[in-house]
Amino acid sequence: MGAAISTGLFSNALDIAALTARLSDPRAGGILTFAGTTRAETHPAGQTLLALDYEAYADMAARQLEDLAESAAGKWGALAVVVHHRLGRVEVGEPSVFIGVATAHRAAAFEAGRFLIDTLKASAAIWKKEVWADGAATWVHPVSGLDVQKSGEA
Amino acid sequence: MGAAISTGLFSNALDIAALTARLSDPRAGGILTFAGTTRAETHPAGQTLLALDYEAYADMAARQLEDLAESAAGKWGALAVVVHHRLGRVEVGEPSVFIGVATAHRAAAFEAGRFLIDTLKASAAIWKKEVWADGAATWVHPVSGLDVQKSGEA
Amino acid sequence: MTVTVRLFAVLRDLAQTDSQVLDVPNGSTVGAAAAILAERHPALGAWMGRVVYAVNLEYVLAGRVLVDGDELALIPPVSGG
Amino acid sequence: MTVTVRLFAVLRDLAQTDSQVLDVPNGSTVGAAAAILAERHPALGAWMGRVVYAVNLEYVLAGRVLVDGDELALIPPVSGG
Repeated sequence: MGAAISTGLFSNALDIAALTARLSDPRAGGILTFAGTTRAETHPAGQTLLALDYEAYADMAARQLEDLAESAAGKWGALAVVVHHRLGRVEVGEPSVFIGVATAHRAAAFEAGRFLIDTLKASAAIWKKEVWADGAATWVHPVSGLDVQKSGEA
Repeated sequence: MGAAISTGLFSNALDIAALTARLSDPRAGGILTFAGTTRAETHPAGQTLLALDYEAYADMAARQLEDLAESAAGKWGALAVVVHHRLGRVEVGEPSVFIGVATAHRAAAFEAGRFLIDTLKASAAIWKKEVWADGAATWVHPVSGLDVQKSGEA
Repeated sequence: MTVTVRLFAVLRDLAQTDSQVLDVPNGSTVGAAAAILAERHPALGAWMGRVVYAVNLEYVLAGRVLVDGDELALIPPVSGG
Repeated sequence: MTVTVRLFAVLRDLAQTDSQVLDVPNGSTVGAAAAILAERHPALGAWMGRVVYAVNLEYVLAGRVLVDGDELALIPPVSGG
């Protein structure tokens, strides 16, 4: 029986409850979800972060998210996989990305979940712009893992 | 600012959406949840699993779940932690346990989440009984990690 | 002195009780109290090598010395989650 | 031959376009096409060492040979999630 897979890029708010509900499966022993949310930040110069603004190379990213979900289903025998990413403006506290996986055992759920979010962040053709309270907006183009942390990623 | 902690043992169904909503925090960059669900099983003798029936040493387990949540908040700087466990009969497909954690960065969320569910399963004074379609009911008292897997854990 | 013994899951089913007050000599250890209990409930015998102990809601080792009024729980292998 | 070049995020802002058709010699590599693009948009110069490439929606190396009609994307460091 194949895995139930749902992936995509969406301009509307991610409905975490509805996405989590899609992961139900009588064969599942564990359901793991991870949501990346816009974290309140203060710029070194004192400005407050209002939101993140996401754009994507939509055709490529859509295919990448689908490939990711299929990899997780294949490698960890996931029964259901969800990988949804927001586009456009995501206010502080709101989710920009949701990944979820249902598996028979919990170790696989944690491993597959970590794979999904790590690989998405490292390779999906998606970019965010930080929008500050004074109107300034700066693209986030990390140099390394360390810079990713510094520039406000989850 | 202290972490928002919610823990306990409950006879009613776990409301995953409501529990997840408790993890929202503007300081959070990542929100991880894990639900352990009763997995459909077939006994080697051909019987079908109807449900799991959970009991606890309630006073002790309640304190353990609270200690677990506080440990996660302290060790990983979690902003919000939820650890809820069902008691009584949990039908196939239904969640028996929900853990959730909100952190500034995603690595901490995965580590804290894994700690919460692994430690709960290894040490909380909670037991389950397998209830089979023919009316047989057998306590699950695992001998080892391997036996845990064989006897139907997530 | 007396301690209250709590039994759960398979132990409760075998002993046909979930709680009982046990008379033990002053200064008894957890292990000694468990041995007295096992004498009274031979059905528990096969499980005594697989239980761990809690006193007043915290895990303890068998050498822990009990005091009057303690609540001693026999904890068979747990299976929550 | 011609290829369609796609630009995103900071590259699109700097080039003030998100897509353009580029004439390149037959048999050009991705790297050669990127160099032609950089000549036309000097503002991109500082970023050319930090981009990776995709052709027809898949990551490729700079040595990949283009064919007429390919869609070539310059991918600056990604920051989704």
